[in-house]
Amino acid sequence: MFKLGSKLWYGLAAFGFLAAFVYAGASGHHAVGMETFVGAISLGYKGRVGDHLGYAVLVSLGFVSLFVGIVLSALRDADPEAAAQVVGLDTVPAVEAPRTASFWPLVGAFSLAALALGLAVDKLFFVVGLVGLAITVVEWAVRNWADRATGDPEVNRAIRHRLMFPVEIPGIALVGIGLFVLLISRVLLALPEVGSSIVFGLVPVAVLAVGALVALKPKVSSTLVAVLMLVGGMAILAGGIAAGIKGERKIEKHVTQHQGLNVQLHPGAPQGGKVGG
Amino acid sequence: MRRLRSLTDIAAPSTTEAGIPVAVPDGESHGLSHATSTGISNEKLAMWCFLGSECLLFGGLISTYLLYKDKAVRGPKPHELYAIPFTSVSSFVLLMSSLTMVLAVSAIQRGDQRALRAWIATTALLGATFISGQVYEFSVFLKEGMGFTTNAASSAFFTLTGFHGVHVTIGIVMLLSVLVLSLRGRLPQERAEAVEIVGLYWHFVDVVWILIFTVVYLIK
Amino acid sequence: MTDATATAIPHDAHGDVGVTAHHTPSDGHYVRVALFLAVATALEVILSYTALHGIALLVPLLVVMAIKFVIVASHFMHLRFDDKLLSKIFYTGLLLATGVYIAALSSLHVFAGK
Amino acid sequence: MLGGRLRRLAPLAGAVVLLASGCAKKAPQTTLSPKGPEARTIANLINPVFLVAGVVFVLVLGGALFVAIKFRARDDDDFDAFPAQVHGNFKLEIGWTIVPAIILAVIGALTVSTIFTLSKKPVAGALHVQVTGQQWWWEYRYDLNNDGKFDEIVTANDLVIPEGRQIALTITSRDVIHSWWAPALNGKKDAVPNHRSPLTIQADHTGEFIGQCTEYCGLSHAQMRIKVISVSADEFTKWADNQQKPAANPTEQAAVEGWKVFAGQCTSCHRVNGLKDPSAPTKDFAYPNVVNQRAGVVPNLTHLMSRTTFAGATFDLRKSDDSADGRYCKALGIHWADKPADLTRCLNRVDLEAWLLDPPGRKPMAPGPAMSPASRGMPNLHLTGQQIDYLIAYLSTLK
Amino acid sequence: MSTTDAALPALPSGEPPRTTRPGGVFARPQTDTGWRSWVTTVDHKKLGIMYGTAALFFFVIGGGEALLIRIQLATPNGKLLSADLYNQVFTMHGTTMIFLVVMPIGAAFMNYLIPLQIGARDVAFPRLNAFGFWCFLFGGVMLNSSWLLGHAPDGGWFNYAPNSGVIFSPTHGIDFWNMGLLITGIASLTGAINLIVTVLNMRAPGMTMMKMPVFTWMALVTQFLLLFAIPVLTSAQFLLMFDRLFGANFFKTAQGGDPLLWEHLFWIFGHPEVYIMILPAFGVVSEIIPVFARKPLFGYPFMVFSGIAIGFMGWGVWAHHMFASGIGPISVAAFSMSTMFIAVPTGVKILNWLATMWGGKLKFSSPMLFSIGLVTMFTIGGLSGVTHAVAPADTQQTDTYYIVAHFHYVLFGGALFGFVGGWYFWWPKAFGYALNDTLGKVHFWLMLIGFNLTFGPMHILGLQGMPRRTYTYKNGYGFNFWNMVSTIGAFVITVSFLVLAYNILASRRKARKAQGVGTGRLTMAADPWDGRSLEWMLPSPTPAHNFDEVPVVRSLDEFWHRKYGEEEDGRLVRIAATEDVVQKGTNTDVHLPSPSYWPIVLAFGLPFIGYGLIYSLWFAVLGGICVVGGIYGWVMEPSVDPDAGHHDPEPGATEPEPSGEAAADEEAALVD
Ligand code: HEA
Ligand code: HEA
Ligand code: HEC
Ligand code: CUA
Ligand SMILES: [Cu+2]
Repeated sequence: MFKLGSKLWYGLAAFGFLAAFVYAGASGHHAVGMETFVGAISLGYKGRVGDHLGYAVLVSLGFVSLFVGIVLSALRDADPEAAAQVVGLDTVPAVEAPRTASFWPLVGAFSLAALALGLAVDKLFFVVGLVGLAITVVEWAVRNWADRATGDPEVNRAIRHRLMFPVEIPGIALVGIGLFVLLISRVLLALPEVGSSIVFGLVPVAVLAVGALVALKPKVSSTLVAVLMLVGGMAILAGGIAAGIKGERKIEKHVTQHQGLNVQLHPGAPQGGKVGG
Repeated sequence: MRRLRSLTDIAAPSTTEAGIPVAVPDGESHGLSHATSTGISNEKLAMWCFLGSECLLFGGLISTYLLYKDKAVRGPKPHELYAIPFTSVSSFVLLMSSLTMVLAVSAIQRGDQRALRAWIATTALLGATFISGQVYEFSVFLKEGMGFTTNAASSAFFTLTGFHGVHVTIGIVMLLSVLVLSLRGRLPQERAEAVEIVGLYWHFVDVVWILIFTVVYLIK
Repeated sequence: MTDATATAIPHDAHGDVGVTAHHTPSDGHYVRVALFLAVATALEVILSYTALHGIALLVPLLVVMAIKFVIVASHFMHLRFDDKLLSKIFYTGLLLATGVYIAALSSLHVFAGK
Repeated sequence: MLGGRLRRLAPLAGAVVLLASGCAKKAPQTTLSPKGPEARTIANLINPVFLVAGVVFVLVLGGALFVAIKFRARDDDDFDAFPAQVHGNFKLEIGWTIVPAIILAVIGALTVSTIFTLSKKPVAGALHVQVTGQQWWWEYRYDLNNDGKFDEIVTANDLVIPEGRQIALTITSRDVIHSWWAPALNGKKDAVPNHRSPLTIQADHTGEFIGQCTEYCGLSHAQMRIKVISVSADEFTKWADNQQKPAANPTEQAAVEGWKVFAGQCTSCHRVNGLKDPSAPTKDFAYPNVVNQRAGVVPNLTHLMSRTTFAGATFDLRKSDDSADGRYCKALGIHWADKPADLTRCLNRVDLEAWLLDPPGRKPMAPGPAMSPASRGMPNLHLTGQQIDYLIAYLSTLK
Repeated sequence: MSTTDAALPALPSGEPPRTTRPGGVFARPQTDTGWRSWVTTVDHKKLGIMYGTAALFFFVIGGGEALLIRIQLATPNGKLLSADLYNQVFTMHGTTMIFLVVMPIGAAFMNYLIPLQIGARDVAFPRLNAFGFWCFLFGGVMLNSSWLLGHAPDGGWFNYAPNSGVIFSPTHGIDFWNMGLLITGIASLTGAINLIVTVLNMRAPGMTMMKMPVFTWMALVTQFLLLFAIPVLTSAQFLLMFDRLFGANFFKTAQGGDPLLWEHLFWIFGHPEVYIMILPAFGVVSEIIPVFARKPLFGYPFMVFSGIAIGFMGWGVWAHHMFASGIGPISVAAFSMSTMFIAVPTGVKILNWLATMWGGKLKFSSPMLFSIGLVTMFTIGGLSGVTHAVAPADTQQTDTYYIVAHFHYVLFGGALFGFVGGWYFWWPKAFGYALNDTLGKVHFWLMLIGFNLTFGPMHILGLQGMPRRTYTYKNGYGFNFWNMVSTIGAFVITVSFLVLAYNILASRRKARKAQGVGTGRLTMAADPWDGRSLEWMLPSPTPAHNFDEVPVVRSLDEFWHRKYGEEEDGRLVRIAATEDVVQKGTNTDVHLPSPSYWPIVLAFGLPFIGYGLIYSLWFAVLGGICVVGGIYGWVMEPSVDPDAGHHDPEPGATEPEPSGEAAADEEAALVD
């Protein structure tokens, strides 16, 4: 049902709306609050919207994309039989190499839109868009190529993995570590000094406890594990975001007395009375 | 035939060649490690050589720190800023990760995949926790006015602990790779040594921290 | 250097207490080692908070540190249970590092006046 | 084959002959003719070592030659008749482990005792001088009253010392590592920034001793020379008294013009002790407060004319550049300590003018973008010929 | 490479299987001819040859730089080079000769010979080996690219701080030096690990440590030195890099930085480094001399243990490069003593070589001449070394041409003489034809004379006080004559190497004609010199799989003892014809590690990270992707392509059975 083409459009639509929403708030000069929220949701009918032109363009983007997506879906996008019907062929064209579900179009659409948005709003969006686009191009290309490589989906998947895992595994691992580290360190920074040590001690204890539970009690159901992990993940995420909003605790600049090094300084430090250097 | 087999092999890895009864290069030797002249597998011997070599790398950085720890023309010196309780927790975290690492090795040696995964994941998370602590510590130091370029002592401090942090991070990536392999069923009991070798690296990173903690943090 | 021949001799442990190359210690053993290490670390921290200073602080700290180091290396890293060749290689590196760097630092007067 | 071997030895044989002849005149920087106790101590150590090395050299090379000739396979030999298969000889090998060890132990003992002899603290009556290397010249500061402060005399290029008296040098650097070396007096000592290294020298007699910076220190490492001038105690006192005087205001018209140029162009770096303001000749000159790392760490010019060389002892300040002894003006037949005033007539104007016209063109330097902290050396100030004439007139008053 | 003509089985999807490899990317390289075979090879022999070729290429560059130096210094006030250019030229000359010539020539010999001498199929980690080579090559190319990118390094080969800091060396030259050598350092480190494991683990049955050829022993010691010395340089280089690129304060003296830290770190590496350069050459001549003296090596155990002793003692002497730096009399005395005593084990080697020749039946073929050249010329250099070790004397000698004379005598007169002898010796084994002996002798005599003309006078110049690293000197210091002699000598050396170049081409042409093979493969007798160690058992050139059948070793000089027996009185008798004991090289059953793209991909990324750090981080991103992708691609790739030509299955062996849980080799190399 959801085939390649329509997905791209749905993605673009979703992004258009989201971007419009963000843009509405970001481009205003007022503090972001209920007003902006309502404004963005109500198409400016109620509440406040910042820059109207940009907002309108993005919302339109959303609507148009949504429309095209629906049309494509209705026309059974990329279905060979449908295609055959449309073109009026008697036989269905040869089966294409089997394809696996792909969410890359979605990501690509988001990235593209972020790119566009970035040009208007913030460099960050631009960079995110660029990176997203690059990833999409590579991943999508590889996948499409791999999907057609042989007639055997097993083999195709293997090929894809062989090419992409070398990049994906470390990439994802690094992003994961980065995220984890970022969140936890935000939490620690937000807490008072003693608190941070305590929380810092609690995290490993919790990790250890869960790890030990899973490892030592083979009876523990995988659902429980999944739930625990989910809860843990959510807790870290929430904590990190909350801490990020709250901001860091106040850290004083350290003042030091320097007796001065017994170093002969570089630019002709005065060396005594009688002789000018 | 030949070409296709390669592809199916990737999908369902299977083949190992019957061993030649002498030492053979590279991965070919796995499972045949007793065919080496010393009885130690190539990979393990290589890892130990590497660790021996790392001693001199870290030695150089630790010495640099010792030489410079009191050399600060401006800004605070590292040891004026240390929060020992916090760093003690860091040490504890890393120590415990060594424990979970060794338990992971022990698990795969028993063939207990579930425990293996649990312990590996725990180790990786503990490692990440350690890094979080380090990032936190660095941020605080920065706020307190001691950055990488502030003075000779601070440069030496950040370089040493930063190098260690990078080692830990590489270790985590290795652990996560092991985890993925295990989840994909590519890490049977016979391959326990692969985990053991990753473990060696991990423990080494821990051992270096033992040095850093005492020499850099505790000794003023 | 070991003088091993290529004819695979199963390398038995070298008379170590009840463990051989093929029978690594139990998990309980590891947990006990870890506990010991944790206690040693705590001891170090406590030491650093005592009134001790100078050489009186330095020596115990360094001793505990060395003990911790060796324990991790020999138990967690299995040096005790593995072929001695591995220990030789690793400790050669370690001792070389200790030697040259201490010599260099003393020639830079790092230890003077302390 | 033999011919080749002999031919190979020929240059070495020649070397020995040349070394023996020493030839200090032709080789002013030679390490082989010590002119002071420290250098002699070293020579007394190295000569026997050279001898031992020579003997080993002859034995090993001679041995190789002997073996090669004696045991060479002759064409008519039956190649399947093998020589006796000797696998080794434990006693012999232990022997040639121990014998060199003993020889070296002896050399080692001598070496160690010499090391400690040479690093003895200077005697009480020693003259203390601080030697500061910088790119690419040497600054000398004297501590005449022995108060630990090197503030009585500051000069450059020529290190003037009294003969027969021990000089305690403290060697350091302001930028990179240099090495101070006057081979006739002592071995080298590196000038390491943030380190102050002692070195004692002593000249047996009056005379000039040539040396050079020997630690690679960038562009003009080759032009960072050293000249030690040993003079009699009297002469030294005269010299020292003169050096401690501030500069007087110039009187001649050209020199006054030069003074103005100097105050305007040169004082952002150079210092002249007692310099007055040309527009208000009784007021002390207020040095411009420029942001320049090199300000004040370039040669002090107060007594420029009393020196025999300039710019890192690269150029002679006296016309008599073919004379090995720069203290005399050959053209006039006068001695600088007697009639310093007349020396201006003996000034090597050619090189000095060329220097002022384009310093980096005369000596490789990297003055860098105007006054930047990375500036190393003296920049081209684009002086006109007229300005240079005036400047030289002024500089000539700095006696 | 045999292909099967069995019918292709259908795929699960029912689609007929394709006969082409999908896309090509996954096709593991399989050729063993053509340029691609060189790019993707993991064969230690090919890599050895590549190391040698690249080193020769760099030798021409470094030699050209030497000639520039010599022309500049031929007369006083030389005008060929400016001070700035001269500084770059001597820096690059020293750096090139040491890191890109002598070390890799050593690596070439070790790569080629170690597996052969211990009876192994390849090194322990063939892909790592390939990776090492590419790191070396790309690092060297990156270093030299600085010539084209504005300014070459100008800090001298030991690059003392703070002269190498941004303030005093503001161009990117030093950054190139740093990055380039960090990358070649990776090559050395991986090579060290690889070869250590190879020697310890891959020995043929019966080959105990004390039955290994001396060359292999010296290589082992060398690799241990590399293993422990490289990281010291690496740490110093990181400090300098952080200083220059990220504003750290390690060597900024105004911030309290200590220039002596660099000196210590550099020389802690630097002195073991000089033994890294000489020990392989010692190993080479220890192989050559017995063959041409027709006697076993005198005192094998002493040779081995003196090598080990040199290796260990080499760690305790580094500060002899700092005698003038003001490190204080106690340090000076200690290092002075320790330095002198290195002459003891070295002397043992020299005298044992002479004793090997003593009573022998010396045949002066080219390899032997060069070996004797090493024994004598190195002794000269060693003796001047001992005169430096006398610290007070060294304060007169250091940084003069006397030092330049010393290290050229040990490096050129020692290492290079040995290596050139090794080329003549093993050339047939590697390339299937021998170099012309007469031309070889011409080469030797020209080189010996030119060498002594060039560097002999430098002793005199140094003692007369000529400082090194000066782009010019004045009239009137007595430097003129000997400098001119030295320059003439340098040209004689150049001619001698042109003779070698001619010899290589002419001998090959002649062999081609004689064998009538056109551009095809040359072959020749397995054992042209009546050799002693296992490599002479193999056909020349060595077949890809080395040994048809791994030999079981019973004694030192195993191959020799298969040919000759020793009677009671020590007289030799032939017990087998050479043809009967050499292998035919016809075995096709051998399963070899497969070629791979990943090593070169991975290594290719490294210089980009280097350029990135210097110019723009975007390059570094590219490089990083190469590196990370390379690592994982490598890890996931089986070291042996299951797909590669198995040739025929071993007689009796069945096709490998797919066993469900057996792991793929893919992760085998997780850590290699
Ligand atoms: C292959 C490289 C190599 C080798 C093997 C050596 C070997 C030795 N080197 Fe050398 N050295 C260098 C390469 C090498 N060196 C380089 C490149 C530099 C300069 C770096 C730079 O500044 O750019 C240098 C510099 C250098 C210095 C510093 C000089 C200075 O800058 O002031 C010193 C000081 O002690 C020294 C000493 C020695 C000694 C004692 C040996 C000994 O190992 C020699 C031992 C051998 C013998 C002595 C000969 C044989 C022995 C006998 C026949 C027995 C009988 C002998 C006696 C009883 C004496 N070397
Ligand atoms: C193995 C090392 C090695 C080798 C082989 C050489 C070889 C030579 N070296 Fe080098 N040298 C060093 C290592 C080496 N050098 C080091 C480490 C330094 C210190 C650097 C520093 O201070 O930082 C140094 C410094 C150095 C100096 C001192 C520079 C100074 O301090 O200012 C000089 C001066 O004459 C010199 C000369 C030569 C000469 C003439 C050769 C000749 O033997 C070269 C002969 C070779 C060739 C000419 C190439 C082969 C020729 C062909 C293949 C023919 C075709 C090619 C052409 C026609 C170009 N070298
Ligand atoms: C940017 C700084 C700078 C300025 C401005 C400058 N100089 Fe210099 N000068 C130097 C430095 C540095 C040296 C030492 C160069 C060397 O020998 O390497 C030097 C050397 C000299 C010397 C040689 C001194 C000696 O004893 O070796 C003379 C004479 C001299 N300068 C004259 C002048 C005059 C006249 C002017 C003005 C017209 C001037 N300088 C302007 C930096 C400067
Ligand atoms: Cu100053 Cu060289
Ligand atoms: Cu050395």
